[in-house]
Amino acid sequence: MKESLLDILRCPLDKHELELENATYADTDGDTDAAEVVSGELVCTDCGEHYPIDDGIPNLLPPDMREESPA
Amino acid sequence: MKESLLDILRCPLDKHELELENATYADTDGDTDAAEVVSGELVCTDCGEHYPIDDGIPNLLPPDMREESPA
Amino acid sequence: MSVREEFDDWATSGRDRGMEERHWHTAKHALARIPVEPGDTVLDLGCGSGYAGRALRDTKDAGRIYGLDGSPEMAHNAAGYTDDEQVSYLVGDFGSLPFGENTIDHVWSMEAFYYAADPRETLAEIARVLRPGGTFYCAVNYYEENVHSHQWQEKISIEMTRWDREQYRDAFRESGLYVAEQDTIPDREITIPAEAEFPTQNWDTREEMVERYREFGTLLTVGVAP
Amino acid sequence: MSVREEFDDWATSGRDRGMEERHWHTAKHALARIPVEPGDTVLDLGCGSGYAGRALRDTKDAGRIYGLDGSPEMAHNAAGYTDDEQVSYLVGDFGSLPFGENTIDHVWSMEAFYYAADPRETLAEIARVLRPGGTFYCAVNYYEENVHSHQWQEKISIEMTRWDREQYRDAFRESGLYVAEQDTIPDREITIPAEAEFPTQNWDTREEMVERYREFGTLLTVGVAP
Ligand SMILES: Nc1ncnc2c1ncn2[C@@H]1O[C@H](CSCC[C@H](N)C(=O)O)[C@@H](O)[C@H]1O
Ligand SMILES: Nc1ncnc2c1ncn2[C@@H]1O[C@H](CSCC[C@H](N)C(=O)O)[C@@H](O)[C@H]1O
Repeated sequence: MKESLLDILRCPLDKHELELENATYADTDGDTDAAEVVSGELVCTDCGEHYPIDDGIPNLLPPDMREESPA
Repeated sequence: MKESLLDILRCPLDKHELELENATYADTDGDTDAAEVVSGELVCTDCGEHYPIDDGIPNLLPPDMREESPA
Repeated sequence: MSVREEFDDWATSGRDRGMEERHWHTAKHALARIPVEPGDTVLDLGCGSGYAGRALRDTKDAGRIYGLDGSPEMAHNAAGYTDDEQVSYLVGDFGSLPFGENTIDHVWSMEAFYYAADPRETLAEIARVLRPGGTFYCAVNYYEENVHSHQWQEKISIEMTRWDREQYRDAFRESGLYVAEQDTIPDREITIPAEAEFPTQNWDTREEMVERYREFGTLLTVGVAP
Repeated sequence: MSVREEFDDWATSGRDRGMEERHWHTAKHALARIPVEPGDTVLDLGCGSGYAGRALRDTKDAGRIYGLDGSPEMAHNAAGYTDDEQVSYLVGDFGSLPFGENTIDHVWSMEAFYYAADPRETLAEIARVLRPGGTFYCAVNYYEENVHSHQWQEKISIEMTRWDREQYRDAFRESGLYVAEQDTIPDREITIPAEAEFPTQNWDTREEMVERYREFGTLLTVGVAP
């Protein structure tokens, strides 16, 4: 995912903003605007819930609908 | 035209309400709700402009666009 | 010539019924899309023979229908085609609609909008009379992308507005209407003669006629009052 | 079974591409109607292979496209079909959209809305994320009037909502959306075998198949945020 997606993404539970943690990026020749996040976590700035980013795709299912994917 | 049309009709010039004058009605067996106005005039309650009803059809053209129809 | 003079002539020579027949091919598809609920009030701008409002009464149980036309002869013809007490016709001009604010649920107009002397003024008038959430279904065959319509202006003395698709959307928004949809509706019904019959009186080539009807058809722009 | 389990399976067995091919017949006509302006942000709910958003990028120069799907495998497949940096896919549920208020210009959904566990909650979520004047194009083949779709529920473990046309309009309005349009879009492209080939595996009679595709087609309801 693009880091700019954070502008409009919200926690599905309480609609508060999310912060990116433990991000790893795809190689983008130093162009950080275009930075493609490959993995990491989105953390709700209010409730603290964590949402994983797998293979560049954020999983924003409410936690009770999320099942861990096999490694 | 039906008299109930007066509920939503307005003077095209200043959008004020209109009043019906000199009305003649089609024969409707005394049912005044269904009263069909055949001729008469609609008069603006604000500017006093007159709009003719011919053959049951009100002519609400702005006066400068209206031409008298031949008798 | 005035709208009245031009179109009174059309009405007395029976062109109202001819237009009804041809316009119906695409108009019916646009009319079917309008979310008219039973009892809704519909205003038909430039109603001609008045077929559109009568169809909405029949198919969607619309409440009151008002057909407005600048030509008294058109309005009189239209009135003569129905006994329905819920349908009324009146003479008026697109530039100053004789209705109060928020009095109309849906405005329909087929092949008439571009005759407005000032189309932006007409849009503002439509936005004024529509209730919040009310729709304006504006259908035109005369528009910029339809190159085969360009020469129509030569045949009529009233100045016609030839917007392209984007100009319609922009003008709707400038008047305060939301744009909910824009589409071209093909005319799949008009008979297109076989190749060998071209050129015809109106068409040089079959390709042009196919493009005019099957591709360009009728441009529909749908606005919604906020 | 959960949405995830059901549709992950569909995705890994390639059904995402099969749906794309079949749904495209009607979806393209609905997509063409959306008044997307260059730069607009579009959210595709239940994006499957993600074809709809990619088409809006290509044809209308949409800005950002977000494809949301409850199945991680669907979202991963969709991401694999494009290199376009303006197109993103994410995993989420129709019941709680992970977007802020007024962040989306248009919401699109094809053959997915009725899987929502609570469709009214989903409509409220859509109304929340749309900017004023933004549209929701909701296209479904599974609906009450389409009697040929009724048995689809037996083939899937997720409960499906089978509204009729009026229920769609009413529910949109209850959620605060204006209804701008409702229409059925025929599928004119699917091949319907000759009379002699019926019954087929799926159809008893040719008439039924014609009715299903050429008449009932896809039900489109268009909402506009106030
Ligand atoms: N400025 C104006 N105000 C009111 N009516 C107008 C007008 N300019 C043109 N018209 C009317 O618009 C109509 C256009 S012809 C289309 C008629 C009908 N809607 C149909 O589909 O067949 C004519 O009847 C004409 O009299
Ligand atoms: N509650 C829910 N939340 C998010 N996505 C859901 C969902 N229920 C179903 N879906 C998704 O909706 C899709 C329906 S299949 C339709 C896919 C695509 N729109 C097309 O036209 O082909 C599936 O990919 C499924 O995973």
